[in-house]
Amino acid sequence: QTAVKIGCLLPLTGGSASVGNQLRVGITAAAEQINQAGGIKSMGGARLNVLFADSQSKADVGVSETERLIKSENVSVMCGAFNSAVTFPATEVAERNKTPWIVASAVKDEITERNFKYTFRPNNKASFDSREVVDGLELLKKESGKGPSRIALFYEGSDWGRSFASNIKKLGAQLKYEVVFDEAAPPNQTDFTSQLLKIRGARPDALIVAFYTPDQLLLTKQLAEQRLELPYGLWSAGGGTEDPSFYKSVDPRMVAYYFVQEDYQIDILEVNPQPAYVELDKKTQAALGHGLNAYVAQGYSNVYVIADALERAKSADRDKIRDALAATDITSGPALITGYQRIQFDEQGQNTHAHGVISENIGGKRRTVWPADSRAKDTRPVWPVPAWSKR
Amino acid sequence: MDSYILTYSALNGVLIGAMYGGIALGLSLIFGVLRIVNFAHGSFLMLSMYIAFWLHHWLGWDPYASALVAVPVMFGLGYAVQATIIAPLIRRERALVVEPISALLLTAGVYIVVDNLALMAFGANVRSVPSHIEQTTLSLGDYPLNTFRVVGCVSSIAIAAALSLWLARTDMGRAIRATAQNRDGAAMSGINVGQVYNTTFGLGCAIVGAMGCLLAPFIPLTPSVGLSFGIKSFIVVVLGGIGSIAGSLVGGLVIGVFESIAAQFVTTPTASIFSLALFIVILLVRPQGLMGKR
Amino acid sequence: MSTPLLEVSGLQAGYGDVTVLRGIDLTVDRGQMVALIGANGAGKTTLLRSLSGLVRATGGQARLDGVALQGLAPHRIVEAGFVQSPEGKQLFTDMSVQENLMVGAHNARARALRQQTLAEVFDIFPILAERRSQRAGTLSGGQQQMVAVGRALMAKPQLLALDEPSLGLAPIMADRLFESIGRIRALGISVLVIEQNVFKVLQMADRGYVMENGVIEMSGTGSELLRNERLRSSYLGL
Amino acid sequence: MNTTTLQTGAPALAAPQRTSGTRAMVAGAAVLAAALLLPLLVRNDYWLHSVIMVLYFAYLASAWNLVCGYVGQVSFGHSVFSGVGGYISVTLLTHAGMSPWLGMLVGALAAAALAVAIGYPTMRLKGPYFALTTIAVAEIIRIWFENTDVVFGIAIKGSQGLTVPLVGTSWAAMQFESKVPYYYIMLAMLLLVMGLTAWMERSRLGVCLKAIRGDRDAAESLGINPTRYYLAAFALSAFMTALGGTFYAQFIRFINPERNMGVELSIDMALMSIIGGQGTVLGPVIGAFFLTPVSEVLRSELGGQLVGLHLVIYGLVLILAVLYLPKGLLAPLSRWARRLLGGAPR
Amino acid sequence: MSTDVLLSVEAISKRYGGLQAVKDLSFDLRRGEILGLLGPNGAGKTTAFNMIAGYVRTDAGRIVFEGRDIAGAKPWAVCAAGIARTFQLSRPFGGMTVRENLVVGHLEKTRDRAASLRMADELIDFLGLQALADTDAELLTAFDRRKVELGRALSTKPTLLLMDEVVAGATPQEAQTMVGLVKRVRDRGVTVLIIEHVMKVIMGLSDRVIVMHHGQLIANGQPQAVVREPHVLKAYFGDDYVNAAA
Ligand SMILES: Nc1ncnc2c1ncn2[C@@H]1O[C@H](COP(=O)(O)OP(=O)(O)OP(=O)(O)O)[C@@H](O)[C@H]1O
Ligand SMILES: Nc1ncnc2c1ncn2[C@@H]1O[C@H](COP(=O)(O)OP(=O)(O)OP(=O)(O)O)[C@@H](O)[C@H]1O
Ligand SMILES: [Mg+2]
Ligand SMILES: [Mg+2]
Repeated sequence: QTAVKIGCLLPLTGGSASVGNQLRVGITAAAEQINQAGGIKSMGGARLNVLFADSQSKADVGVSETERLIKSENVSVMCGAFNSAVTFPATEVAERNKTPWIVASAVKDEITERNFKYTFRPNNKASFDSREVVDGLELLKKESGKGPSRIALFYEGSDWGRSFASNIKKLGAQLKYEVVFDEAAPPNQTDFTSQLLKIRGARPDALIVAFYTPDQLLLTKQLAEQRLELPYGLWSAGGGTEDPSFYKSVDPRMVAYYFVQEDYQIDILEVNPQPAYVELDKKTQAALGHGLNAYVAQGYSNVYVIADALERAKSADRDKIRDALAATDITSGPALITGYQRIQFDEQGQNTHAHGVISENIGGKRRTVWPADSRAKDTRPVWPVPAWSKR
Repeated sequence: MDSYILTYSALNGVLIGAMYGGIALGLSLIFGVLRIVNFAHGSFLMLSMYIAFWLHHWLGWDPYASALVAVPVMFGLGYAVQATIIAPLIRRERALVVEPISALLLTAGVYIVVDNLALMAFGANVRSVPSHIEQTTLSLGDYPLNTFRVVGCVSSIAIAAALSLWLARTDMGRAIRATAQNRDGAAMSGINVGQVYNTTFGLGCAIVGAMGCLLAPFIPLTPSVGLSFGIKSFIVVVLGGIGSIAGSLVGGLVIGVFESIAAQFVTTPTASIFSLALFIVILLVRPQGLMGKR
Repeated sequence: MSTPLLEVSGLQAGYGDVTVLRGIDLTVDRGQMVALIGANGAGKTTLLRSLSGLVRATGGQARLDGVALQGLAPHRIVEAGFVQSPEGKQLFTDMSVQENLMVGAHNARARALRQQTLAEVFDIFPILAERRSQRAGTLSGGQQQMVAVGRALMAKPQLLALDEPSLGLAPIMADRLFESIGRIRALGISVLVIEQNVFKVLQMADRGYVMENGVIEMSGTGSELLRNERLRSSYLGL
Repeated sequence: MNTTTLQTGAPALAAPQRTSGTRAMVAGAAVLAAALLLPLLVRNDYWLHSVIMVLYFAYLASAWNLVCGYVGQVSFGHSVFSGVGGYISVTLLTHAGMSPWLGMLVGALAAAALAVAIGYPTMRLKGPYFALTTIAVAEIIRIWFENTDVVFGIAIKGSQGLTVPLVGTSWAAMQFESKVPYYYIMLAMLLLVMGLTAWMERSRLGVCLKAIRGDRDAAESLGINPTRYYLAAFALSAFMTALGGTFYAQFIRFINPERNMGVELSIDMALMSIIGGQGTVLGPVIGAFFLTPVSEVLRSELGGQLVGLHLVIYGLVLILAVLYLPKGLLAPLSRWARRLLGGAPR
Repeated sequence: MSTDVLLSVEAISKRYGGLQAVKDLSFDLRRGEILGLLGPNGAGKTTAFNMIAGYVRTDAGRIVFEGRDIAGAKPWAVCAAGIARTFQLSRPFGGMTVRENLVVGHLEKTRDRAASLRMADELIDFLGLQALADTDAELLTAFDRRKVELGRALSTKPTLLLMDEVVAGATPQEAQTMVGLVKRVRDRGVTVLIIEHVMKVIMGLSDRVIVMHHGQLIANGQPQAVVREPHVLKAYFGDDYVNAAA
């Protein structure tokens, strides 16, 4: 029986190891499900054979591993690599070698702005993330007639946090938000007291953050301890706040009313409890000690996007797969676990229907509040959020 | 800038600085005696935090109680690492002076092994170790301070004081200092140099083990947490003066307070640039560090 | 009491591939002062270091009071009673004079008696009592030499070995030092001393050994050696 | 037999006898010829790419070795020079259309100037004091780069990093479809830095550096101003390191402060140089030829499976190498080579 | 002997914390002479010596060498002016052969490798180190190291040579060899300032001696005369000698 080789480049060790492993669990689970269900039917039940490679979050290592997977392992299609700094040069190698690449979770805008033919990104661009956060604010403002005017921006100092923040600033300026605090922090801080003092002094109505888990954890604890009042809440662009281990590590009261934007509908299991998803949730529990989350879902979805293309390409040939990917139009099935309504790539390989979902943590549950039509019927956003003393 | 904020950030600087200093103690001790820059220092911190985590997870122990386990375990581990991995290197050296470079590489190897073993064993997830203590803030006048940080700060100072007293007053302490200053002289005075080395390394690790339990309630735990403290504690040790116990604490406080106050005036990255620059400037003026001897 | 205190026979030792000691035979009897002389690089220091366990012997035997020394760790050898004041003094320069002396009494036997021994040392070197809290590194050369000898005495040795104790000392200091060696011997401690001040040391010593290129070339009583022509020409420059 | 080579063991293959000396030269020529022909034999791009990365690390380790191996100071900040070199040549290419060949030199000169600026005040510091100060300086520069988007109107894009614009295959732009030209460029650069090391070993600079390393006070008494020699070596090393940075930028087409100025890269340079045998011509090269493939093989064989295992093994290899090869890999290798080439044992 | 003054030390002082190591020390050194510097341990001899050589900063005073004040000059500048020195603890450059040790100083000045090698070989002959020319200097015996150190100093072609305790720990025979070497060095036109505790050496070598005590100069003159001065006897040789002399 034939097999189709899929190369997956992920940060399996180093600082981003935890996300890399979440993606890996989703990818492995999807491949297993597909193989158990009879593989790629149009190819006579060809099995998916996923080869993982560790980028260590380093560009040169990622490039080397990409060369290896493409040249030595002869994979038909690539996916990965979470870090934009790795994905960016690695997709270029794939482009040069005419190997299709499904971008997994990397958000740098330019990845799909280079007129590449072989790069496809199902998930959001960074600028979409920022726009959605602002849209979310605007939606709640419109619904209630109340909203923040002074906002504070606090984010991690690498690529992701900084580009997210600069987009927010651009959009915020158009909508006449006043940015009263704007600061990056290098990763792995040990104390946020000084910064929180400054934020308190700036008296923002809402705080928009982008941090990876350790820093998000520290910030959350100190924010609660210092009882910093944010009438229109804390808005986070995923990162730490989409990591299940984050929620296991904090007192639920500390994250009450958090608004979290992520590339995944957090209450999908309630909205759409498909057996495949439930199984995935179980597998994730077993492998990682926590349930399904955005990255597991994205990895899972990516493999289904590849499988869909393979079914149509009827071949492991890279160019045929590319053409099939370019013609992708998914409107149902497990690939939409992320909460998208549709996956379809534009000229540049960007999924034009990608969007995130914003949830608010209400009564200990994260409930979708944006987009409005994804809200569960019983979800009422709490807006403005209650003061610490009233919680 | 109003004086409330300045005082408050200075206070916080003291809390953080004492914590840095406490972590650096063991590193400084080991360097002072063995002339070895222990790259794996942060890894030992991480291990003791995991001890606290698992004891909490399985037995519901408070992280402070887990020091009872972590300190002896880390002492044993340090003792074993020195006795099995580093001692052969020291024994080999002709002039009985370890080339700092080879020792540094060895401990770098230990760091890579330990951190990745932790990754394999515990996974990359972030964890935290809640304490049973409910009262998470203490008020010092108008200033609310985090209880765990205050405990950490006071304990760091207490550990440093106890360590200096022990080094100054006891026979073993004197033997350690003597060995630090002149290895051959110590051997010829009847000191079991090998044992002093093992004990010192063990002690350095035991101290960082205690610090791990003190940090556990407020620092998020990942297999790579040691790294965030690693370079910082090197800088603190060098700033304070290598081998000086008081120096570690002073170095930590200087960095902590400076960074904390600077962060009120400039952004966080700029504050860290400033604190590194302060480090360089101090070294240029006092190449032996603040409390170091020539 | 017929066995000698220290009995070295056929001792070989060296550094790496280089053999320095090629079979040394030497004895020190109880209560004796023995001088060891020889040109630079003959291996005198190497002999002491190897007796102290700092350089591994590759052959031969060394027994102190019947106890085989080779293979013992340096601190065990100190416990056995062989203690040296080494070449280059090897003081703990940042520690006070008194602390340096206290470290000398680290072994269990000496520890019990250390207050008493300290008084004895201060009696021999009164200047050290005066300077007890001064940092050893700031003492003058002669005073440092006294600390080194005093530290060795603190270990309660049966055999005290001194490696070039008068090196770098002004005549006035050297004289005082030799005087104290006499007093140490009067305490019943045997002394093995390496010196370049050959005339002086042979006058005091019961026996002398002359070492050349890692072997003992000559031995005899102090006065015999002083009369020896070859020795006179090559070591006394007469 | 020249005394210089004898005592440094420098050209490791140079054996004490004339016959084996010629044999060593033959062996060297054979290695060189094989290196020149390699691209003809290796048709797989991945393999060639890996070889280029090995050469690149060998190059960086050799450049690091120029100062650290000879002055005896350990720099953990060298990555900054490669980063600065890379950034300058890339911005010059992007904004002024300057050929990387020229930009490379500009970047290298800037790195050398930076080295002088850093080295002048810090060279008095010794041992760990120096090593940690270099980390501090490097971190300052890295953090600054990460948090600065625009300098003098030129976008350096902070932590996002810079991408190298594709201007089409040409020698002038140092951009090629094929890996082969990159291979030859890197090979030439490596030979250059090795030649420079060999030259330095015999030159006044090298002799004086060794003297300073042996005993600084004594060297000063002979009229040697350590600062001057030290800075010369530091600047030379920074210059060479920066050339490597430009090559990396052109080859990977992406640089960012985290990778190209981070401590990790500096430590890699040091590791390879020391494991191979610092203070020698061949040592750093051997170190890179050992460590890079070890980590690559471990990563590709184990990296995708048991997470972290490959690094555990890598760490163990490192520990064993230090414990059992105190003078680096070069010492046992050259002993072995000498026996193989029929030289008499020394 | 010419009476032309080569080096003139004018009231130099140095204080370490509470200790006045050298106090208002003045003396002259004439071209072509060998001047012995005596004094009890801790008198400040090495300190004074290091001030001339540029290793210790002077607190006050002038050091005039060939008409130029070199107080405060760095060691390498002092060397360039024509002053070479040896160290109390000799440490030749390890990892370098004897010949290479002797090349360094010359190479620094001339940049002519061939000339430096010729010079080194000449020095090897002068010191009688032919058999050891290609040995790693670290492996030499203490006395040979002293010779190498002397050669190394000479390789800079100095006008003035400063030597600190060159025969410490040497046998009388070796000391004699060193005395011979130093005399021949002087015969080559090099002026010598030597610190030494071994009286035989000082007496046999010096044209003139000066004596320091507590950082100050207490005697200056012909060797035979100076060592008979009572205060020198008392400070340096001790009561035994005083009594014996009496
Ligand atoms: N650490 C060492 N490594 C290698 N060789 C050494 C070492 N120490 C001493 N040697 C060599 O061993 C030989 C004997 O040296 P040793 O110090 O024992 O002589 P010594 O008789 O004490 O001389 P001195 O009168 O100078 O003190 C010399 O040739 C010396 O170069
Ligand atoms: N760096 C220093 N710090 C403090 N005191 C010092 C320092 N260097 C020297 N001294 C002190 O200055 C005094 C003079 O020392 P110096 O070395 O010049 O003596 P010396 O005459 O050369 O003695 P010796 O004959 O023993 O070598 C001594 O008391 C010494 O302890
Ligand atoms: Mg000796
Ligand atoms: Mg002196």
